[in-house]
Amino acid sequence: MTQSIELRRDPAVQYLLRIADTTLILAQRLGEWCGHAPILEEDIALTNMALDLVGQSRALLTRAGELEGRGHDEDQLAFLRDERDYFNLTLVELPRGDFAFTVLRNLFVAGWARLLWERLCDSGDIEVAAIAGKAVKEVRYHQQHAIDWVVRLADGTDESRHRIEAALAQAWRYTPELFESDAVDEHARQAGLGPRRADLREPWLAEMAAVFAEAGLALPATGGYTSTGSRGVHSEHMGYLLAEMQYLQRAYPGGAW
Amino acid sequence: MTQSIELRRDPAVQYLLRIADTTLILAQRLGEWCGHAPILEEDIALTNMALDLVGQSRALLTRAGELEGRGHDEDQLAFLRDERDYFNLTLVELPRGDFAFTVLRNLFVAGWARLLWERLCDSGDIEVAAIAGKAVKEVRYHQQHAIDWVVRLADGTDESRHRIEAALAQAWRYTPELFESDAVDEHARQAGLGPRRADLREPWLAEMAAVFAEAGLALPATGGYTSTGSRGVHSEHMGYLLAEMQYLQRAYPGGAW
Amino acid sequence: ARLQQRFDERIDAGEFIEAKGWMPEHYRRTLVRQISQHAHSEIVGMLPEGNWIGRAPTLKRKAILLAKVQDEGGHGLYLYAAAETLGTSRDQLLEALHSGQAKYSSIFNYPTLTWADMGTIGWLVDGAAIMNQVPICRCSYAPYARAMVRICREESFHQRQGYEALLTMMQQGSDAQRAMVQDAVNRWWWPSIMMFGPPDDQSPNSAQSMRWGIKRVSNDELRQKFIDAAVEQAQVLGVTLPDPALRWNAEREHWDHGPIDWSEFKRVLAGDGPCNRERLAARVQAWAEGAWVREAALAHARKQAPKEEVA
Amino acid sequence: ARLQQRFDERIDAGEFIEAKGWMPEHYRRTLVRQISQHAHSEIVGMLPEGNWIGRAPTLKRKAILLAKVQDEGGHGLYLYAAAETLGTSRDQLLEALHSGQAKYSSIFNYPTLTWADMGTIGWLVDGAAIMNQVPICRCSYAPYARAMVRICREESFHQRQGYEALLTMMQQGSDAQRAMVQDAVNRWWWPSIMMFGPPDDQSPNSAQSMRWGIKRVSNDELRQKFIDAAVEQAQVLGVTLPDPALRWNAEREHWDHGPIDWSEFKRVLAGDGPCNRERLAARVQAWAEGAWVREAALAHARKQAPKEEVA
Repeated sequence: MTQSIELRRDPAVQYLLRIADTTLILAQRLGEWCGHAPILEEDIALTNMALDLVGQSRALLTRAGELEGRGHDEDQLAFLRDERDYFNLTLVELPRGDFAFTVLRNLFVAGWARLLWERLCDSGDIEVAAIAGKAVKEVRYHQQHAIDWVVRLADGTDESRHRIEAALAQAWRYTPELFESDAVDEHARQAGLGPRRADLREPWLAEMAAVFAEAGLALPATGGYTSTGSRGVHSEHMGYLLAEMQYLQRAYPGGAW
Repeated sequence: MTQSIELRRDPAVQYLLRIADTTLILAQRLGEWCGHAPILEEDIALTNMALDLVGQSRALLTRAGELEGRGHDEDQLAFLRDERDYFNLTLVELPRGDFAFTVLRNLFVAGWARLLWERLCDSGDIEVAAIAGKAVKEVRYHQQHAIDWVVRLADGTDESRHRIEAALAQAWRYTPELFESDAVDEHARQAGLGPRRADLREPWLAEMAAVFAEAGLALPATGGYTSTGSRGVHSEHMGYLLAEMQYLQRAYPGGAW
Repeated sequence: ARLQQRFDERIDAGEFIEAKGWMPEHYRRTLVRQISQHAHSEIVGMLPEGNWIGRAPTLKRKAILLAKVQDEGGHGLYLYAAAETLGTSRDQLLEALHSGQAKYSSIFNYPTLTWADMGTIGWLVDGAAIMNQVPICRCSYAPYARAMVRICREESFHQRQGYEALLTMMQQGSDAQRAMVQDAVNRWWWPSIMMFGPPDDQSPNSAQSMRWGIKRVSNDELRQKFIDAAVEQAQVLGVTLPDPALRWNAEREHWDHGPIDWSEFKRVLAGDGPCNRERLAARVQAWAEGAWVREAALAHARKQAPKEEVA
Repeated sequence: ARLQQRFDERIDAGEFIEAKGWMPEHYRRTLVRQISQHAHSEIVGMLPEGNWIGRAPTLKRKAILLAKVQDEGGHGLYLYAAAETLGTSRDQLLEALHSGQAKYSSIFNYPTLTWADMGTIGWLVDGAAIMNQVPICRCSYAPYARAMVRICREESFHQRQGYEALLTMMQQGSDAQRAMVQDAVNRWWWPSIMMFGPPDDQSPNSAQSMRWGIKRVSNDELRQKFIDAAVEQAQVLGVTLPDPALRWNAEREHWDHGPIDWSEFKRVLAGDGPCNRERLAARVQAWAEGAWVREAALAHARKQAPKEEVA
């Protein structure tokens, strides 16, 4: 009976899964644009990013499985966990939204991921450092793509500006989670695995401030809500996403693909 | 390993599953309105119909399982079949659409189902006849509800008329399947289980013509396409619907709920 | 002043006030606020439960859930009707909901993340609601009291069904299912006991409502009663309530509980819960997207009216 | 007439025509029609495959599928660019697609119902496309020929990946997976062999296209070549092709096949396939919903232009 796999609770594993799941779930959302983007170049760009993100996720999931030591491969980790055992940022599981929401979310996540990957290049785990070395190049392009579009939409027409502002109002409230640190982060820092999320906060805010200044957008105030996806407590959207993503593995247990 | 159940190929079983699946999948679509209908009364009406349809489906699935003779209960039949083993009309698996599409689809399906249930009251299978006796009363209400709304929307405003016409253009091309007869239908008729679908065509068209006349809508021409859900070949929407509907049974095989 | 005196006498005598009777403006406003808030809670509450209709794990559970949300819609109807007897239309009340002026129960700003949430909402949330609502069946305003009698009857049915669903999973289910139930209870426990509102010494409106016979029992008293019942039910179920300070106090003959995080309560009430925006957005969207339907129905009715006069 | 003669000489000599060279209007129109139809097929073809990105069963397969649809988008780009060298803009071409004037390959009007459809499309549909396209690499219009060289290289890669995916399921998978593959092959076989177009004796435009060196090999010839290859591949795979009349003809040294249901082909081409409306509607909707993005990009570019001149 191939039910969900049982994950060993280990801070290093959870630390890597947070990143691996964040890239995986964002890839899932970006893939939804395929064939539906505003121009063909964006169909290509967004599927290309999804492809990069899946690649990053595969490498990290494999490494997480090794550290976990139960023989779980990338696919068991990607497809056979219970929702509570996914540790992505809540922000990436929110529905695709319109193009403004998509590029704004990419701006937030790519900016965060670039800072993270840069630091992970110096990880004491050399496998992780190698993964980071490749990922950091990819995510720089993702970030630049997002910046270009956010500036363009903020500057473009009344409608595009209205939409980017609406996206901002929606997405901003999920950003505190990007910089929340807990025992998992502490462990990673002390073990030399990687930075605490809190360490990324200042440089991220500075970069966002620069983009927002260029785009003529006001940084929203930070509210009192902190989402909890990285602790395994997700939004209502996650269950639907997983039902779809996991379906074949669930319906054909033990299949060869 | 709880994979999909293996269905015994039997015309009587398939005949009943066509009806049971049609009511089940329509219930699934109507349930999506819960909390999202244009007025509270419609939230209630649509969930109420979904409830009736689930009840009809349960009774028929149970009977189909008995005839199949492999000990499959209503839940195994509802949740553990492969897509190819669902035999609902394609029409009911199409996305929820707007309210106009919903009431127009209800008009088509309830009209069809009422004629069918009326005839099934005389089924040689007394269990089926008993189920039909109850269902026919429920579906009369569903049909009247649909007629009222179609007339209202056709007569209401420019927008509502435009929307009901658009819904008609979309839904009509899936109606030939309602009256296609094959070996399964022939077998049911000869065994005294129930009518061929083709036998419902004339009275259905007459009723629709009356409603359309009242609504001032033109009956569209019938095109060359016949959908094939009742033969187990569905639209691209079905896979998503099943992934959602089956998820818990797939992810927690053998669970008690 | 004569009217006011007469009203006070009726209240003091425990008599009911009917829609047609005179009532002080403040009493009317308080009732409209409370009844509409309750009505809004019913319809907003359809969203977190509606979220699982499509994924119910068996057809029996799907049917039970459909019947439940349908009942909730019905409760919304009675309550809007009760509020309308006080001179405010349903459209006005909905307008206040959509603009964010009117509130609904803050409990619905939490997400429903697993199937076990359905049972847990039945057990704990409906359970708390019933505790709150049973006294309102004796509320001084008769149309509200009558609506509540019917609502309470259905709510206890829902509570039993929710509890029974959890019991099935705990007693006959797999380890994974039991973990799912425990997780749901962990998430819903504190929000449920916050449903009784702030402690009595911080509940400013309570006194006047008690005086008027709109409110009959204090927040803390109801909360205690709920906790006492829930602890026993949790034991039967085999789940742990996520409060390490819970212990039997033989002197008070009640269960003591740990401190409630009222800052969390205020935060969610103020709009910073996990789903505040999504719930309100879903209602506003449903209303906006349904505008053309309501307009069409109205236009049709207007066209029909003269015809019927002729006929 | 001088120009026409010169053009005919070049064609007869097997020389390439470049964008800047003179060409007869009919030659230009034929090319625009064919190239744009091919470009539209690439982007409409992203829809049935995009349908399975979210449900790919392993991360490796998800990555392969993402890379494939990305390539298809790229093919669309080259082909629109090739068509633009003939003086018709991408927007004009898309307008013709959206209004229903321009066609795309009818194969994409069939639904992708299971994961095995992904492999089968790679094997059969891309396989048929390659057979059709390889001769175009020698097409007389050079920009088209150049685009096709690159496209064909990528398509053969896709075909191998598709076949390999099916092989994995057939050789290492469960019975249910093998049944899934067989089912997909049953559904895609006949539509795939119809991709070569009507039989030679009913293909009115072919002669002129052959004469011009736009088309190099006849429909039936290509179809036969495809079937001969596919029969062998099916045997290795262990699937049955759904044509009981398939048998080796030792005299012709080819596989004979049963009669093709051309009425089905015409029906789908005329708009009555399972997904014609949905495919076109999806493209039209993407274009309409993206209008504000394109306008914003344009408005931004216009505002930037003067700034850059100043700088």
